[in-house]
Amino acid sequence: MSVKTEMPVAPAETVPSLAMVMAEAERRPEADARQRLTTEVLLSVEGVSLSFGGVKAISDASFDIRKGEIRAIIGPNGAGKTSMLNVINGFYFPQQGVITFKGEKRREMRPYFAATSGISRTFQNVALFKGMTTLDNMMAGRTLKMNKGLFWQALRVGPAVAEEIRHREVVERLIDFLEIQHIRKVPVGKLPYGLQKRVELGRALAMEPELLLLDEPMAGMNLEEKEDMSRFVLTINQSLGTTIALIEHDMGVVMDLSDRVVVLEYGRKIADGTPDEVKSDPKVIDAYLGVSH
Amino acid sequence: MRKLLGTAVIVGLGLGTAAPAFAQGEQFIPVLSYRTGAYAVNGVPFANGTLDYLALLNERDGGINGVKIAWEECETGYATDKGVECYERLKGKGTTGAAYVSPLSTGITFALTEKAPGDKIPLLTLGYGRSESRNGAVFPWNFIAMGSYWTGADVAIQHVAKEMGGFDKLKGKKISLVYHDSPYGKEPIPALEAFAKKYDFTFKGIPVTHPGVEQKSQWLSIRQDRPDYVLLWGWGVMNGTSIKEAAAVAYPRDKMIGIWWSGAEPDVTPAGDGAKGYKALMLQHGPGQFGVHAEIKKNVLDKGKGHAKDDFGQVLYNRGLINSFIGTEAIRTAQAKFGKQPMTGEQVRWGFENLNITEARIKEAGFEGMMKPLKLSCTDHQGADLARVQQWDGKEWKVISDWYTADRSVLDPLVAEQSAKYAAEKKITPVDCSKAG
Amino acid sequence: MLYRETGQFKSTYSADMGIFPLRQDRNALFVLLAFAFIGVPLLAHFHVWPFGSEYLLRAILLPFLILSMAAIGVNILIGYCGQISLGSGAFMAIGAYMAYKFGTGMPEIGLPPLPVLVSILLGGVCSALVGILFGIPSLRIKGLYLAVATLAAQFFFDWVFLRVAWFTNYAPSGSVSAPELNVFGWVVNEPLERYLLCLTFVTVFALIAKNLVRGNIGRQWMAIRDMDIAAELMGIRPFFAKLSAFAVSSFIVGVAGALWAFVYLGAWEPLAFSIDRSLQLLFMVIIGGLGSILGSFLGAGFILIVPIMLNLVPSELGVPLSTETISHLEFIIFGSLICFLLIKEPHGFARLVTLMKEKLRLWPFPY
Amino acid sequence: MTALSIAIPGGIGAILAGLMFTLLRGDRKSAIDLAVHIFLAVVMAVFLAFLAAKAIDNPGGFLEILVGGLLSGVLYSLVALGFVLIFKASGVFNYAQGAMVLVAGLALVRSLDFLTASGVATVVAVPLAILFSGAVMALCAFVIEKWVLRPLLNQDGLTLFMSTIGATFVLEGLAQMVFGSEVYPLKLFPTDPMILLESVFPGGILVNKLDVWGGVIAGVLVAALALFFQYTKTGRALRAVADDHAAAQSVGIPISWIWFIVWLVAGIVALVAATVWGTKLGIQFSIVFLALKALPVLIIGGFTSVPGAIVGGLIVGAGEKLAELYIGELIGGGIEYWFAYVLALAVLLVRPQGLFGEKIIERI
Repeated sequence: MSVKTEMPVAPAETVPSLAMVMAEAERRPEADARQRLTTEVLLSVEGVSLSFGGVKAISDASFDIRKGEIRAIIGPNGAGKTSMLNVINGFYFPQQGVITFKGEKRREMRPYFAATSGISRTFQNVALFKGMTTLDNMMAGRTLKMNKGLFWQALRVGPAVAEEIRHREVVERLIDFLEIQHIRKVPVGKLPYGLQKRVELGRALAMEPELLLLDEPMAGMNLEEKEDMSRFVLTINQSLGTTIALIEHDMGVVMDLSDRVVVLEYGRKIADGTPDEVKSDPKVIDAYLGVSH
Repeated sequence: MRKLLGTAVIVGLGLGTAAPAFAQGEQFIPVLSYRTGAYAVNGVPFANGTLDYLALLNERDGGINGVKIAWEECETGYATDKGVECYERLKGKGTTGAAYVSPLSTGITFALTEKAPGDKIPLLTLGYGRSESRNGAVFPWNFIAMGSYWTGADVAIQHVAKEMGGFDKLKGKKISLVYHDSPYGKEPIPALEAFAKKYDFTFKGIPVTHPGVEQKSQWLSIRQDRPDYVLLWGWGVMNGTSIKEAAAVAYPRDKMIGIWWSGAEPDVTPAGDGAKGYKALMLQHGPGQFGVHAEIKKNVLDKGKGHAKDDFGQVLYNRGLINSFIGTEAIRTAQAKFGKQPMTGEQVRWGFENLNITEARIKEAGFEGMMKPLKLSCTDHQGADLARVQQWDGKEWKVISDWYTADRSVLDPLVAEQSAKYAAEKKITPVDCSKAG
Repeated sequence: MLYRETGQFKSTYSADMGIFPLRQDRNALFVLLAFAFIGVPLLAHFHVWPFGSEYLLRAILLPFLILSMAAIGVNILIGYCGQISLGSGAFMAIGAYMAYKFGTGMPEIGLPPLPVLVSILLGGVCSALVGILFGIPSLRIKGLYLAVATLAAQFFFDWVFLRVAWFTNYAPSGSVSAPELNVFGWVVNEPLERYLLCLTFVTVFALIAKNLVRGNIGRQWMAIRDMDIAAELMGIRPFFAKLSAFAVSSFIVGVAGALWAFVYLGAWEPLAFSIDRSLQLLFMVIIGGLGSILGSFLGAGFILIVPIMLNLVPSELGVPLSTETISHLEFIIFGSLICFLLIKEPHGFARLVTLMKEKLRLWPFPY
Repeated sequence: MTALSIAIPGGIGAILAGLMFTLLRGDRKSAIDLAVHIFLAVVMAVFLAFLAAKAIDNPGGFLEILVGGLLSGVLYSLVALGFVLIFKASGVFNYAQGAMVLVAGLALVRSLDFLTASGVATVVAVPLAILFSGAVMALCAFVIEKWVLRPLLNQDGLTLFMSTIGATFVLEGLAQMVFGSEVYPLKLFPTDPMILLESVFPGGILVNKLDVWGGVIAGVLVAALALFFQYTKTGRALRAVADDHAAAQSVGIPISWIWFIVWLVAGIVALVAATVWGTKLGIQFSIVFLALKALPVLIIGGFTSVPGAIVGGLIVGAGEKLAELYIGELIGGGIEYWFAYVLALAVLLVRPQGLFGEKIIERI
């Protein structure tokens, strides 16, 4: 075969490192929350505007996400939250604005570039690979880290098998962490919603992202499931140091989890700050309760 | 994978349990035909003729010299792979296997040419197939009896020349060939190109894609080009469509000459009046009812055992009769040497190679008026170069020419060249015909 | 009771990642392969019914094996990567004609005739290259639009092989015949030898296909199939995943085409690889089961054998029907069967097998 | 060639290349897209410039081919229309449309033969035969809706497509078994040629009367369909179903009835196509191959657009005839076999939803 994969080569040690950290995380879920916070900006969007035809989805929005924090994006329905995530990981191209990720300025993101530079995400309406098993879904998240060519895969000897097993180990760790061992070989299309959300989180984690975008991870869950999911989110943030941007409607969850909150309404930013600041901002209250003048 | 095996076994069972119930000592002849699809209009009458003559031999004479004939029809749909499947299915049946095979498709003929030597089954390709297979030294198993496409091309040019008043008049003229874009339609091209060089006329090939119902642009181009003559190498529905389109662009039909596969009733009737004046070659015979038809009517049709309907006595029905006649005569010839029993394919091949159908025999079998004597040999698997031209007058075919004999001085080198090329490609050592017996 | 997974523990990931994690499945495969490679030849050699007849080998097993292989190729593209193609026939044709060119040599560029095995594989390589080229539109066109767009490849190559005389070594009729099948000095001629050659090819390619689809690239294909946008955001490049599927698929289909021409037909013309062949292959993978290697075999078996059986049965049973009626009935029954199967099990035979296995696993207890 | 015949095409080509290019710049594209588009723009421009040169060389001949091509394109549209109706209303890509033309045609011609043979006057026989074949099409629509589509509701497009291929086999087999498998001539319209503008161009421009009739009939058919969709209750319900099955169902539109109706309408369109094509070719099995000719027409026009089917047909008809006669000459002929498909592919590369299709916005 003349086709060769051109996967970027992952340094060998990153692979076990995640596994080790995950093991750590399970032992020591309560880390010092304040220590991880820095002022280093991981990603910033400046003056981003996005429209479809004549409809403005986002207009001139700017905010940043600092390394290590949990950043919540909230707002009423149709405020442009999901569109913002789509801009950040390159699915939509904004008409105006600049996106800076890890110090690199770009007019627009490209999905593949976003993925390789360490952004991964989950989706509002679960976007799993429905015909594949849980294991395969999560293994698909490892694609960027696998680099054996078609030839070795076709023969499935030596290097390809070794690689497969190495990554399988990592994924198995994640499966243990997310407590989904029992559905390892079930096609995800057959799973209940709550579990699908969890698998999707696992798939995003398998990419070992620096920035994890979570689009309504707790939508449609009962209290118990929400608690589980919150636990996972915190553990990921604290033990792995993964920066998280989160869209969520449950204010209780947002206030408990996030370090800073940005509020959007009709595509505009109306507030930005710590949960407490935002909570007391009259504009936010108006946006949520409706303006009563 | 397990299911697969199961299926295979079931198929096997199906084949085996219904093992052929042929009585001892029958001569088996497979009939590859097509009664459905785009080519059925021509396939049906030919198949009917083929079958009715075999039935006649059984009903009247109890077979060939007392050896009953058994046959089975297999629908190929004019498709090569189905043809090969039919061949594989039928080749081993009967007491001695298939006596000979007539694929009635140039494509299937090409595929079977590769298989026949291994299976030792002769191919009878009456007026179609590989033109170079006339050379029996290289193609010992192919019998392209009575004529090849090259013969047809030659006769067509001769007729054009005659209508124009001599070969010298061909100089500078335009002759176009509207052909079925397949091995069948392409066969005459090298011959026509050779003639174009020899007589200095402009030759242009205009392909028509299978199945040939869309010919508007071909005929628009003919209208703009205004060739002096158009030769037609069509089959199935393509023929009728060509004639209709010619009428639609007002190209004179009497300047069109079809090969003998484009000159039957189903080709002209759909065009109605538009076909009036259209000419076509005759593979020696035309339509009409002769001695053999009376026999078939008496012994087969009246007993309700025949297939013929309106096509009784039509061009392609008659060709089917001739096809079976030549095939069974080869078996008869073989029986004369090997004894009155079912012949193997190898013996039938000998029969073909030593076939000599004389005037007397033709008369006796009731084919007088349909064909001329035919003698095949190791060097010549074609045996005849004769053809006439007929014209459709709106109601029936009228013979409008004398017998033409193809000019072998042009064709033989082509045969030699192409068969040598084939032999080289296939690493075949040509049979030494002086030693063949 | 024989079909149980209890007690089969896996202590390594590689054991868990085997093609058939269950011992019973594995054994069944070995038995089947042993039968196909050793049993059939022995039975045929001793003329044990029904393997004694050439018909079974030449007219059923041979096309079955070759078309199964082509179906595997098509399944990779449609079933695994979700890119509907109606141009598989063209890729078979490219494999066949290029193998023919390599096998008979290209004096224009000073290339001598190559050994037949090399030619067949090179035919597949050419097919893969063209596959990549015609895969490019798939980056932009999706679903049924893509399906019809692939017809462009089908019709274009039908025409190319009719019109460009170079591909047919300037044969006047445009029909070409395969060179001698000489595999490392072994001249493949007898039906049994042809069968073994094809069987080897099919086994090797089925294994390769299976390896690919359960590996990283297979996951990329399926990810593209199930949710192409999400896949892209996961770092799976549609460009690479789709084109590699086109390449691998066309390669396998091309090799199958070369075998179809060289081993089954012997002599062929472009009509042997027409749109009908493409539709036939599409039927095979859909009836057999999209996204299943096993399904490719089942589908090929069904689509190939049912019409032959329908055609055979009346004459073998002595039902007095005319060839015409049989042929029409064949159409009607075949079409109805297809509709029936699609309605009863839209996921094909492969799903039925899975369901059967699940039942068997629980047997004799229903739950 | 004169200087003029080089300059004018050159100019046209340059303008077209620029036009194509600006057309493509509106949307954001990757580098591959850009390369493909430049390539297409250049090829298109060269092709059109070449045609312009030919047109200048021999205007009469060019016009004749163009008119012939456009008119034969209308005949493709007649078949494509049926596809569009069904795809619009039920999302089914109906491969059986060609077979439906065959069934309608066979029913028509056989009943007509039967009636005339039993002494019924033509004036009476033709409407009777049309009624009969309409009834046959209704039966087809009923059976397909009930036994194929309804059980397959909610399956994906590919499965539905395959099921219509299955239906194609059944229809082909049944129709030929019931009505016969020969070529049956049909003569409803005049087929003789007429020469136009003989005073302007040497030899005049040959137009076949049947093609003109085809054009008129297609026009009437499209007008009738437009009226039906616009002004009847069923027509409005059809449009609602086409927009959104579930929503239409929720406001009480009976979906299976609507599907039956739409298949029936497609059947009638097939019957109309059969009258024209049958007069041209005779009613015969090969009519089913028309389905393959209609596919590129659909792609170019867009699967869901009735005007698209007509414009697509015109583009395909004119394009392939011009290509065949002018370019086919240079590279061996027969290129109309694939030209329409390659053209369709090129259109899709620029507009993945066809010329008149609705733009697809991807969401996640």
